Amino acid sequence: MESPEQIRDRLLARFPGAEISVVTNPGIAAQHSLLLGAAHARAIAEFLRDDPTLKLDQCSNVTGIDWPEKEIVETKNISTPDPANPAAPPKVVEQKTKRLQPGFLEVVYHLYSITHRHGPVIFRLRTGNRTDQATVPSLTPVWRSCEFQEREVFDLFGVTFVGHPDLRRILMWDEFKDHPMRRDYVEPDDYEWEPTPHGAVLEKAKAHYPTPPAPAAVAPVKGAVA
Amino acid sequence: MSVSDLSALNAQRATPGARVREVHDSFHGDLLEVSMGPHHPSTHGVFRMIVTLDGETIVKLKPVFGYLHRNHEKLGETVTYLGSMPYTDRLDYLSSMTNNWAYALAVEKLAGQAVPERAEYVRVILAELTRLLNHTCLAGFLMQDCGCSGTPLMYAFREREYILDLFESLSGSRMMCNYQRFGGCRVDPSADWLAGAQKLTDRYGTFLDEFETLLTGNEIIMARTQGVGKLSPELAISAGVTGPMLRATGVNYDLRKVDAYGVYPRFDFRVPLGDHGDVYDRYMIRVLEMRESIKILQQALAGLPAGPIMDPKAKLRSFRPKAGEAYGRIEGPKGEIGFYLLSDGSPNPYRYRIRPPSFINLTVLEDMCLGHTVADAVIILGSVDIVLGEVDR
Amino acid sequence: MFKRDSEDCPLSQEVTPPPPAVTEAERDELRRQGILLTSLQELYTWGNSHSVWPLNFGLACCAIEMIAASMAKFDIARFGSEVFRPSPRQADLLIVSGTVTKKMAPQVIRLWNQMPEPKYCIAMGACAISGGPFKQGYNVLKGIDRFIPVDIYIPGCPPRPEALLHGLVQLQKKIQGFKLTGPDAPRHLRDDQPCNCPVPEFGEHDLEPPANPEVWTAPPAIVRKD
Amino acid sequence: MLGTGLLQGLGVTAKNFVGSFHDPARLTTIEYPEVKTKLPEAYRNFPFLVTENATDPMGTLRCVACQICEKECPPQCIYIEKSKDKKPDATGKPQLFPAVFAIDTSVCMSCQICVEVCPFEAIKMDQVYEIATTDRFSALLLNREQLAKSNAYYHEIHPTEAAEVDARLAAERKAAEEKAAAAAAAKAAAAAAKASPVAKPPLTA
Repeated sequence: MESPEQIRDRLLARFPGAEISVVTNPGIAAQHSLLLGAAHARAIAEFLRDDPTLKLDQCSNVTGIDWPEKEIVETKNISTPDPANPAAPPKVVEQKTKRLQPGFLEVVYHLYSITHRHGPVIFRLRTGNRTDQATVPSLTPVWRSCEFQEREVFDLFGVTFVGHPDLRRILMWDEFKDHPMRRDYVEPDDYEWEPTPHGAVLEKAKAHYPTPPAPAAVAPVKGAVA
Repeated sequence: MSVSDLSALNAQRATPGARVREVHDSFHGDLLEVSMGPHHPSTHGVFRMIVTLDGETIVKLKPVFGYLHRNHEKLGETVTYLGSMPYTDRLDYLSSMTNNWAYALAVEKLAGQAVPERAEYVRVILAELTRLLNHTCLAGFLMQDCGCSGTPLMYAFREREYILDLFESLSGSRMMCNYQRFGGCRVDPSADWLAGAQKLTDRYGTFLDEFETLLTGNEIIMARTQGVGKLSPELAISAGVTGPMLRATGVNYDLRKVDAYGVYPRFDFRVPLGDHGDVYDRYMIRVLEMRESIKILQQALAGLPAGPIMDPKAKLRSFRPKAGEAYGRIEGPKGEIGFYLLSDGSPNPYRYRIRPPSFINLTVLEDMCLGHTVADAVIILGSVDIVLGEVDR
Repeated sequence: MFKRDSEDCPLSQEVTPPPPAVTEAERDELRRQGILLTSLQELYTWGNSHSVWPLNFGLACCAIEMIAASMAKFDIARFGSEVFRPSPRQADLLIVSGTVTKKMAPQVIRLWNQMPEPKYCIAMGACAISGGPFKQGYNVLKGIDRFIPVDIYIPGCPPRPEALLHGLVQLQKKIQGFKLTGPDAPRHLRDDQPCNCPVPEFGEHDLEPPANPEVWTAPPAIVRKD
Repeated sequence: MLGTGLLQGLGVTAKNFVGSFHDPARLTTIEYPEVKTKLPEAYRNFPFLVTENATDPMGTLRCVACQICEKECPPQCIYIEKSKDKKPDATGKPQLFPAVFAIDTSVCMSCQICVEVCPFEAIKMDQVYEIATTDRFSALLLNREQLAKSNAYYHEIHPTEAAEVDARLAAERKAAEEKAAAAAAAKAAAAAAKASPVAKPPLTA
């Protein structure tokens, strides 16, 4: 099967001006992927499906990934030579620059070819941001298998798929407002009783019971020899 | 919904399913909308279908999911890689061993972990036992849905208990085995256990003969299932249908052959293919697959090599794969079960995604049911072989 | 006929039960002679406890073990409970076998409300008791006893079919201990306790309300000292 | 001929029906609770804490409250509070012990990960399953007194595994003793060597 670079070159020749780049996977699995711009995604998907050498007729898996915005601190060493004494070693000043990397949502598609029995070819689509531009083109018209999976990504991540025939919530109820798979999702506070609290649950327990109950009230460890 | 909506409904239907007869008289008046589920007497858990009926004929069917949405993917991000292993048992709770394997395979891909040969053989043995277990139960459940109340399911569960006894004496639990580890298996099967597995393998063909005498040639079952719920190969491929469902339409695609994972290339077995893609074919494919599984089991038990069951370099605690991503998949009894893992170098995965075969197989449920009666919808659903733990995750 | 009319019912004012007219030893002697002595109460609870018909209702993994318990190897018919009724109108026992999600909870409670008295509830498995291993999930109800009264809890994940049978035997013992009249009479023989539970509604973030305080109050939590 | 399949199928059920009266392969029912299934050795259901001595369970817990199982438990159902003081363990080394050790069995999924990660062989899997109760809160939260079971009990339920564990522990203990003895000897030798040059003059002098 062709490598992602070869596919990219072929796609660029076929769709001049399309945004296509290869995202390398640093891990041991080395499953590299293609990052597609939203404008040509649909046409490229159809090309990948119909191209006789690739014939990626099965879209196996659609995954949503949330990348919240994060603050990146870059440390740079700037050496300034001393003007008075050029022979002296230059003064090194550590300069920190803070940069806010904007967040986005990503949808990853894993494609296989049943005809040629090869794969996976992986490509990614990214939204503009996580709020008002959380849209990518829907690929349900290209592969039927995206229908429920894209609905799931819409439900849990809040990515709107433009051109999806039936974009509704699929796993949560219709009245639900949040997107629970996002990293910044806060669960409803329905804590009431947890005998073995840890971590986040412990924080909740402390909030709900600001003063620890008297030892006698701690029913579960009654009879314990402290 | 009124009859006048019907032509619009037929026109907007993207895929060529069965068209619905349009009769515009006062007798064939309005369409009836029925909500089937989430509590219903069939044996497929909390699945709901909103069915629009014209008389008894289905003109529209919308599945409703989420009644068993247990947040596996969110929990997978909060627990360690090892901690997710017992949760995979609870995905498709009829075949926990193959779920374990799929997850172990994905993590091994992510971390570059090697697996000793003996463990690969044991995994094949357990996966094929799981396939026997799953397909036997499915046949029982399908017949229960057809109306053969009790008997086939009882026979199926009698055999299930024998396989569960094997699982229990090896892994310690009947259903939730939690047996595979990254780089091997948790315990080494003893000689006694292997003898038990051999005995079961030798005997299982006899049971299948009996089961098939009971069901396969039965005229009522044939009349009830043949020509019902037909699926075309083109639609099946486009909709990502995998496993016995896909092969029943005649598409030769079995990951055991295609991906050749584990030690499957060493075994001689065939991939049964269907002709019509109807409910009967799906039932027959499963019976034939069980026969092939018995062949694989015989070869694997005969060729089981000695050696370690765990890779000595494998780590149990403080397991942190390098940053990167991996997608690993195997041929589960229900189809392609895959795990997509994204690591950022921490002890927990950044993203833990399950590719559930039966959820994606349900994409074509409406297409298969259109034009059939409401009683057929139940057996078409039964033939898809869904387990809600995996559909909703 | 067993309904207690009002609080001034004379039987309810009894403080100590009168000594039995026939002692156990005498009864055994009579039974050996072929004479069976019984009271209306014993007959009623005996009949009641040996014909507990469960609702044919499975939720998740534990449902498979529940089916296994009704099959040949474990044979729940030996306890008079093999008649799994598809309709809640004909069922006595709700076996909550598996995880109750927030999306499913209103349906479970509605089924409970549709069952006629006398009715019992078994929470089978960790998930039904407390949310179990999935209790941290955003869509998982932390125990069905938040909304409906539970008679027997069977821990395990999943419990063996024998454990379910053991739970059923415990329930039978509980039923056999029922008094027909008086303040200790079970719920279905009294007017003052409700048998219907309010059904929660789907809210924007959670069920509304998230628990039914009439059915369940939590004991104080353990809060770690550090 | 139409109906042959049906008749053959009825033959199978008839054979099973008759067989269920005499054929041992068809007599599958276990008459629980009178007859109980023989549980396989590997069967696991809920953890327990191993104590060395049945007469003094709290004094001889193997657990040293390292809290590894608490951290690794996937559903987070273990709760441990460390003791303030130390107690000697089986080898006589002073060790911390759990002042509170609770397992919420209404959450536990018997996955055995606590057993696998425990470096002290202190927590093992039990085989009880008849624990249905009417009380969710105090009955299903097991404290350390309820969890502590003797090593003899462990031998009873998992004989092979327990023998392996005992052998391993004995080997470790022996190695530790030898090491300690060697260290003590070395220390004594060093002390002697160190002592001799600056040896105080005898009192008589």
